[in-house]
Amino acid sequence: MSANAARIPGPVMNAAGCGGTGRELAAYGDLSALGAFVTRTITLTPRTGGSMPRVVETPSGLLHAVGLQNPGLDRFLATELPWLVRQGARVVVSIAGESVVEHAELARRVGQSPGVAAVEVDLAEPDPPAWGLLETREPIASALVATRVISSCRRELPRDVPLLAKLRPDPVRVVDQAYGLLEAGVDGLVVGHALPALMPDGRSGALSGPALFPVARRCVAELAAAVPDLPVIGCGGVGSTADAHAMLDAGAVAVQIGTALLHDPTAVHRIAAGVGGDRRHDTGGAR
Amino acid sequence: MSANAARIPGPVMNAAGCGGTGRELAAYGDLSALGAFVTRTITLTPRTGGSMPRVVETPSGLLHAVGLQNPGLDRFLATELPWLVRQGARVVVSIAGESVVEHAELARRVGQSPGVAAVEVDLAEPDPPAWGLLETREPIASALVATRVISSCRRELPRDVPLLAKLRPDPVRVVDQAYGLLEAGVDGLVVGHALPALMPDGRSGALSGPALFPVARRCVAELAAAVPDLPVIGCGGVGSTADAHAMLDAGAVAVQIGTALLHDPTAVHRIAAGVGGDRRHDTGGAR
Amino acid sequence: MTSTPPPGDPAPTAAPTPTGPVHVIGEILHSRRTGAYQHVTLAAPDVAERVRPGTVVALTAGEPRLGRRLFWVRGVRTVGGFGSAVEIVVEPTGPGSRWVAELPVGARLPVTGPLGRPFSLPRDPVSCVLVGEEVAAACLYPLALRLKERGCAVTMLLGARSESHLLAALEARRTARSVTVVTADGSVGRKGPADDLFGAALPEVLERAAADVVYAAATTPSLARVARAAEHHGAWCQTALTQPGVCGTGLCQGCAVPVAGEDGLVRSARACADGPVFRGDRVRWDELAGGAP
Amino acid sequence: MTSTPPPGDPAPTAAPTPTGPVHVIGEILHSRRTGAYQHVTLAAPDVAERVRPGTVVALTAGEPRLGRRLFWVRGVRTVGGFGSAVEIVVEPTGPGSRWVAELPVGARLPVTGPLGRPFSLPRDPVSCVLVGEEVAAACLYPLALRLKERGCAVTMLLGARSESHLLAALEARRTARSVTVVTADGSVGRKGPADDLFGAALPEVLERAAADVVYAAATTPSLARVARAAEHHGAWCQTALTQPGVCGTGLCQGCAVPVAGEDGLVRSARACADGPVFRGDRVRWDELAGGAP
Ligand SMILES: Cc1cc2nc3c(=O)[nH]c(=O)nc-3n(C[C@H](O)[C@H](O)[C@H](O)COP(=O)(O)OP(=O)(O)OC[C@H]3O[C@@H](n4cnc5c(N)ncnc54)[C@H](O)[C@@H]3O)c2cc1C
Ligand SMILES: Cc1cc2nc3c(=O)[nH]c(=O)nc-3n(C[C@H](O)[C@H](O)[C@H](O)COP(=O)(O)OP(=O)(O)OC[C@H]3O[C@@H](n4cnc5c(N)ncnc54)[C@H](O)[C@@H]3O)c2cc1C
Ligand SMILES: Cc1cc2nc3c(=O)[nH]c(=O)nc-3n(C[C@H](O)[C@H](O)[C@H](O)COP(=O)(O)O)c2cc1C
Ligand SMILES: Cc1cc2nc3c(=O)[nH]c(=O)nc-3n(C[C@H](O)[C@H](O)[C@H](O)COP(=O)(O)O)c2cc1C
Ligand code: FES
Ligand code: FES
Repeated sequence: MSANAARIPGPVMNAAGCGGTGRELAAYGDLSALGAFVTRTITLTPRTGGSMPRVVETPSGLLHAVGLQNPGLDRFLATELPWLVRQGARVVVSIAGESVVEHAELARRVGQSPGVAAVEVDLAEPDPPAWGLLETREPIASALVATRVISSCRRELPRDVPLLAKLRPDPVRVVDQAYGLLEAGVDGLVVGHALPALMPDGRSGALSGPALFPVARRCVAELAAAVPDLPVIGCGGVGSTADAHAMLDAGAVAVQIGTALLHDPTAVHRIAAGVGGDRRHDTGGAR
Repeated sequence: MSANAARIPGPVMNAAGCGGTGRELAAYGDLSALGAFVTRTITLTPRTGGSMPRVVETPSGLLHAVGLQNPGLDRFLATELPWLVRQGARVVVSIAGESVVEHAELARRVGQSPGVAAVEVDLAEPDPPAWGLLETREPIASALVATRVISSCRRELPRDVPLLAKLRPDPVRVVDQAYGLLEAGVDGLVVGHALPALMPDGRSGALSGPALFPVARRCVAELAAAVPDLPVIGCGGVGSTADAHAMLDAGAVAVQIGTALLHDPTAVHRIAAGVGGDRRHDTGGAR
Repeated sequence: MTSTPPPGDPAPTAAPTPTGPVHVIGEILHSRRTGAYQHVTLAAPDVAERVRPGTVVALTAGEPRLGRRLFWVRGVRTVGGFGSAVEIVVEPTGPGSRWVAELPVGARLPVTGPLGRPFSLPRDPVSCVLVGEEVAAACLYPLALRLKERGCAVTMLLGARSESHLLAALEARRTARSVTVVTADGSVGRKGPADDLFGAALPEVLERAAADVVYAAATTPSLARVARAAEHHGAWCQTALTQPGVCGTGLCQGCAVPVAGEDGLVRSARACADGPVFRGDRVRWDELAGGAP
Repeated sequence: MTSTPPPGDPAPTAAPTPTGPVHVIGEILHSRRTGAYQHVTLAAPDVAERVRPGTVVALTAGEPRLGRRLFWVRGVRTVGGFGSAVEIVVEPTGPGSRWVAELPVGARLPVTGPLGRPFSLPRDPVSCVLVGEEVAAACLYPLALRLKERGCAVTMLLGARSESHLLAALEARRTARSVTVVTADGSVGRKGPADDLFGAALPEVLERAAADVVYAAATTPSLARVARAAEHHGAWCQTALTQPGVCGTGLCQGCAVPVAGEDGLVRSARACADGPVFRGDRVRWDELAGGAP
């Protein structure tokens, strides 16, 4: 396990894109009380996001096509990040780029900023081409691209800033991906994102929420069995302290809470309090 | 489009493994009133199935690990199939094997039996190795195995019996798989099966039900756009006539109903009546 | 071990005959708490008429839960304006049973039933011992009535962890010739050990009644013991299993029970469709307890 | 077009001040149908105290629906034993709003609020025209009271498809100096075309009232027209948008509204957190109608 593995924050944090700018979440509890605050995915240039409707309901889940709306790196570093750091939050910055070079630049500039607890590279967008992002899913060639993204981000980041990769919750493929990224220097994984799905009106969207919890948990279990030295953060459908424990029991060192926060803005604070002192990731990933 | 495409039954049938032996479903409506009756997946030798619990609830879904319990081909052909044919059901026989040769034998013997409306090869078991089945998912080599399974089944089946392949609902990979199977001689696809997932007790299981509807529907839309000549039967989370229409609108020629039947044994008859004369598959797959 | 659900023979539940199940919208007519249980009367057109002792009804458990919950039919009643109704006894333990128990009078919900194969009744007026544990005892009440109609001598042995979990011992006395009650805490009747409630009383009751037939509805470990005791006594035994499953209609194969056939081969039967009543000497109790199908 | 939600400045809803939102368990105290709407009073400790005109509360919509449903605060009340409560008006159109409308008195559910930026009040006692359409008019009643307290002249223009969808015109007369009512079917007040309900009446009302400020709560097409008319008349205009979204708390970026900043750049603002009240001249109405963010 990398020295950085023990620096991965946990055990309970919000999921990328489900915590607003942080200010909104701060209305319901101290950000410093969370394992970490994970930002929206930040891109080099500002993004307006997709067309409406962007988020709709589906049984026990949400479908979203937000399109990575974000203010761009400059504005994020100038305004949002310093505010988060002032709140005492351990900030995990989520990034995504249109090329390997862009990823490297994002990692370098985020890594130079004070107060960043970790960088999370979003390699799991359900529809990267739709949003002009790098295709890192399939075929094999793209998997190699993911590896290059991680190795160049690792090079640009200060040694002691943990580098996380966020992967799609695909139980069949996640282990193979993990091996490649481990070699490329990743310190931990976030598994997983929302699943590729169809919006009611026929546009591409992504499925999140309790509906996919057993799929995300399966991914965590596969990784814990196959790559026990690589810390995994479980993400997907966690909505209660019991869910969080089930994810930790499957082998995760931490959990992220997304959709549940959109239903109950106190969810991440409630679950963080429920999981409480149980910071097993601090023991070095002991399961 | 193959001449057999127009012979694919529809527009509404049960999903494999969710209609019992047929006798139980017949208590709630005539089997001949359905587009087809799809059997449990039949293997060459009898199978006891997995340990208990086999099916448990999850939000808006079910997790199952039934383990392909079935009486084996001999007994099926001797007792269950003739009974189904006598009821006037258009019988789709689902098969799975432990090798390419086994698949071929299953196809040959099923194809020789009178009254079979189509054969559906289950290439989508979420955990084939766990049940001693052929691995047809990943890596690339296994995809070639799937192609060989289909081409040898096609060879063994009478020319006029449509051959269907059932694929995992994986929007990222389903189109590539479809191209290969189309070349191998498949007449249509069923997309998809349940998703690989984790049972609460940590065993491998599979997720079905409304939870995954938007994922299955996305697969159908991808296929309809990429391989418009290959008829696709949409399966996954269809629980109402509205869902069925949404699946047909995404490009499916028919739908299968699984989990909904376990919640309401009249579901497939209700939806068949709801979709009614709208047998657009009869027009030769016009969408 | 080869295994399949019994094929071939037309199961009584599957054939579309007047005894087969129907799927209807039911309505809660009465709901009353007694001890640990909620007694619920449900208008269910066409269902009640078809019920035979040992069959169950399947109810939904509220969104977003997709499994059905099965309940023994405790009795059948005629209710003015609604035709006939079924009575069930609900022990609110988890989300589904709590949902059912809390439904207000007038609430409507899908009901499927009657499901499963009922108890077989003896042709002759023999001596029958009915062993019932906690809520499962519900299915023995309509059975006792039918046996009595046939002139059988009915003896009942009822057990529960405590008095509040004991089902209607008073009513039992109206039908049965003799009733023995055992509770784990001794709050009523004899005190029996929690891990073998009927252990001491059972051989004695079988002996005293000179039992020809034993009918049992209980937890799986108790059923295994009753089946063994009946065999030992030389009585024919039928057991009603409460095996978890999700559909209750025989469609999912989720409720596997290892059962030996006439041919001695063990097959994986479906508790809900091939049962819930099985011959006690046919069920492979050890495998069942071990979680194997 | 570059675009971000306004960063930097501490949004009133986000800062953990006494005006910020809280998440509590509320309880239905009253629920009454009037015309097409269900008027619901909800005990919501700490929420009511923080409400300012134009803010909303978010309610759950029952399992398995994960989106929140937003409702304008129609008023705030003190209720013996419960402290203060909020009044909302629910139009039961879909599953979520029907679920809320059908909740019995005594039902408890999570309530989050108040959410969003309220209407800005003028410093001076100017002439204000309040334009309200159907259920959205709910948020204008507490506003009218506050404006009157400040000595503003309040004129109201209310519209709806028919009388049953008109919200409390009688009560409006108590607060407002003058009230004009328009319905599409002419069932009460003037008859206005369904596709431009306020078209004819609006310029006339603005003129007559010599409006300095226009406040509007209506469907998006109506708001666009009111904003244009206000600009034409030379009045300052604030519009309260009913833009769909799922969380209501600013977390998901699901409720995008294209808004021009001071710098003239159009950004994608969140209707729920950066709104729901926006300056009428800042919203890009054409893009909004087109579905673009
Ligand atoms: C043949 C049969 C007859 C039954 N009769 C009655 C009855 O008369 N009265 C009554 O109160 N209950 C009865 N049950 C049990 C009942 O159907 C429910 O399973 C039980 O109430 C637990 O459901 P829950 O939603 O409350 O708990 P949960 O824990 O949410 O149950 C979840 C799932 O677990 C399974 N399960 C959990 N506990 C049990 C259990 N003890 N037995 C079987 N499955 C379980 C069920 O499949 C259910 O889908 C019967 C079950 C069977 C199979
Ligand atoms: C700022 C704001 C204030 C509101 N105030 C009120 C109010 O005071 N009274 C009232 O009855 N309703 C109000 N609404 C609308 C309400 O929140 C629900 O969206 C509406 O009742 C439809 O929900 P449903 O579940 O019944 O319908 P569904 O069709 O199930 O709605 C599903 C989803 O569609 C979206 N949606 C559908 N229709 C609308 C709509 N007309 N407006 C916004 N979103 C929609 C919602 O995001 C919802 O999640 C308000 C909405 C917003 C954004
Ligand atoms: C509205 C919404 C926006 C999201 N935006 C992002 C994002 O910007 N970057 C990212 O990596 N994941 C994003 N996600 C995915 C979540 O971070 C999370 O991985 C996924 O929703 C599964 O977790 P959940 O079931 O707890 O929501 C978003 C999810 C939702 C629902
Ligand atoms: C209990 C159960 C048993 C199943 N058995 C089989 C099977 O034997 N063969 C098969 O191809 N699919 C099987 N499936 C998958 C279904 O056929 C279907 O593809 C899947 O459940 C998705 O559809 P649904 O959401 O409508 O259930 C089974 C599903 C369930 C829930
Ligand atoms: S519970 Fe589904 S077959 Fe018995
Ligand atoms: S509805 Fe989620 S940010 Fe507005």
